[in-house]
Amino acid sequence: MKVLYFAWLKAKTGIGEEDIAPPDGTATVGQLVEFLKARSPGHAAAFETMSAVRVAVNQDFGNLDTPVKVGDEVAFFPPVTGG
Amino acid sequence: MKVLYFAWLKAKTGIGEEDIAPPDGTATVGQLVEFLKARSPGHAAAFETMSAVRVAVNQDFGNLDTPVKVGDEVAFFPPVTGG
Amino acid sequence: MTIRVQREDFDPGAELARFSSGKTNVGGICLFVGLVRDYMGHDPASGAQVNGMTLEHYPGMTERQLEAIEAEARKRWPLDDALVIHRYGRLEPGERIVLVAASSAHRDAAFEACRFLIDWLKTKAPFWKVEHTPQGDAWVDAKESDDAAASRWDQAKA
Amino acid sequence: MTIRVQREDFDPGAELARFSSGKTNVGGICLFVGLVRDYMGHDPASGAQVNGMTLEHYPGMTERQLEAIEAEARKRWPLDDALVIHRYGRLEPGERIVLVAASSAHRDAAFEACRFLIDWLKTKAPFWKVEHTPQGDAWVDAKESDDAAASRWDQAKA
Repeated sequence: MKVLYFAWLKAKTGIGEEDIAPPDGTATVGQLVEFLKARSPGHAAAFETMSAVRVAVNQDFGNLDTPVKVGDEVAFFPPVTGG
Repeated sequence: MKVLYFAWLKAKTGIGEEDIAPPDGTATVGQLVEFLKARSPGHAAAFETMSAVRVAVNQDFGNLDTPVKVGDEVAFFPPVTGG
Repeated sequence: MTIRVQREDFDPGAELARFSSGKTNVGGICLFVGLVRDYMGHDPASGAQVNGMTLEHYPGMTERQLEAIEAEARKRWPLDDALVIHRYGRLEPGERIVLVAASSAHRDAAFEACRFLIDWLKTKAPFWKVEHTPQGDAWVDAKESDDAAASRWDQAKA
Repeated sequence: MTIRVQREDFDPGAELARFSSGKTNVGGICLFVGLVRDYMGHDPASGAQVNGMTLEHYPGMTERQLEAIEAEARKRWPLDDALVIHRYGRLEPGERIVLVAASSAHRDAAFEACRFLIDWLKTKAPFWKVEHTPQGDAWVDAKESDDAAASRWDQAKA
């Protein structure tokens, strides 16, 4: 599974993109986040305030209940501020 | 008093601009229109349907009750269709 | 703040380039260009063919009204700048008739002022269109939809 | 219908000239250009100085979302054409960030589609701004006013 981080989530994790293999039974974004938080203090800091975090699964917006599976591209980022 | 006609009012009167001296007591646009209607069949045709006629006195929109006096510029035209 | 009433064409690209240059305290620019369509009325399928039109105006009053409309826009929104260009004379299908633009620190103000300028202009600036069709010339009737669009802004003021 | 996501600047005048050329069944073109301001927040008087910003984006998803936004606009309004250009990378105050344009037979549709495009883009296209100030870098917070502007269109659809 490819996980991407943007904006201050990238700054906090120190990572733009990582390939991860979450444990069996990781079926939703919420479960994936629990797994990622344990990877480093930076990850924990990035996911500390989930109300400030948005997610896209395979480049479509999702939420904590969105299903994830092997091969998916999951991106975490703050609310967008383009335009 | 200078009287101007635009669009189909100009076509009906056959006149773009005329200098006229309305009789004493012509104090409003409505009274001026009564005087103008009598000047020619073309004028009568132009002013036949007053609901389709708009007026400006000294380049500001007015109505039949707007005062007019010697030296004023009074213009008659249909509702505007610019833009 | 610029008002231009002219017979000759204008270059919308060059106007926008000039209008938008060197602005560092402006968040957004909204611009509208109105063009001559090649059919009458609202529906291209049922509308009769139009070969062109001629725009008559009331020199003097036109500039005066456009200035009043622009001043009203500046009163209602915090504008950085505004631009109105309106042509008169003979125009072919596809030709430009009018350009309005507004710039502001905020996009809401830019959009609303731009739309206000064109809505008011359509009901308050003394221009009249006569369309040239294969069946002859026809003066364009004022549209109720334009009156409705302009009167929205009257209510917004009250 | 054109979508461009690019680092390099664009020429708004040239874009408008190209977008507006050769249209004979179009009544109006509405265009919006968003620029980098030189202060933070909404008020130039109280806002801290901004020396520039960097726009990060999510390549792939950006284009996908912009295409979806444009498709939604075409579904809602009878558009002749639409154009979206969005930059990323380092931008100085006064530089152009984004251009959206819509053309239609009718000015209402052109205005509304143009505003819809920028409103939705601001809440749905994956771009993030970090402002460079004398006090250091600061990620721009999403604005509630932008959410409100975008959600107007959700209600309009329902």
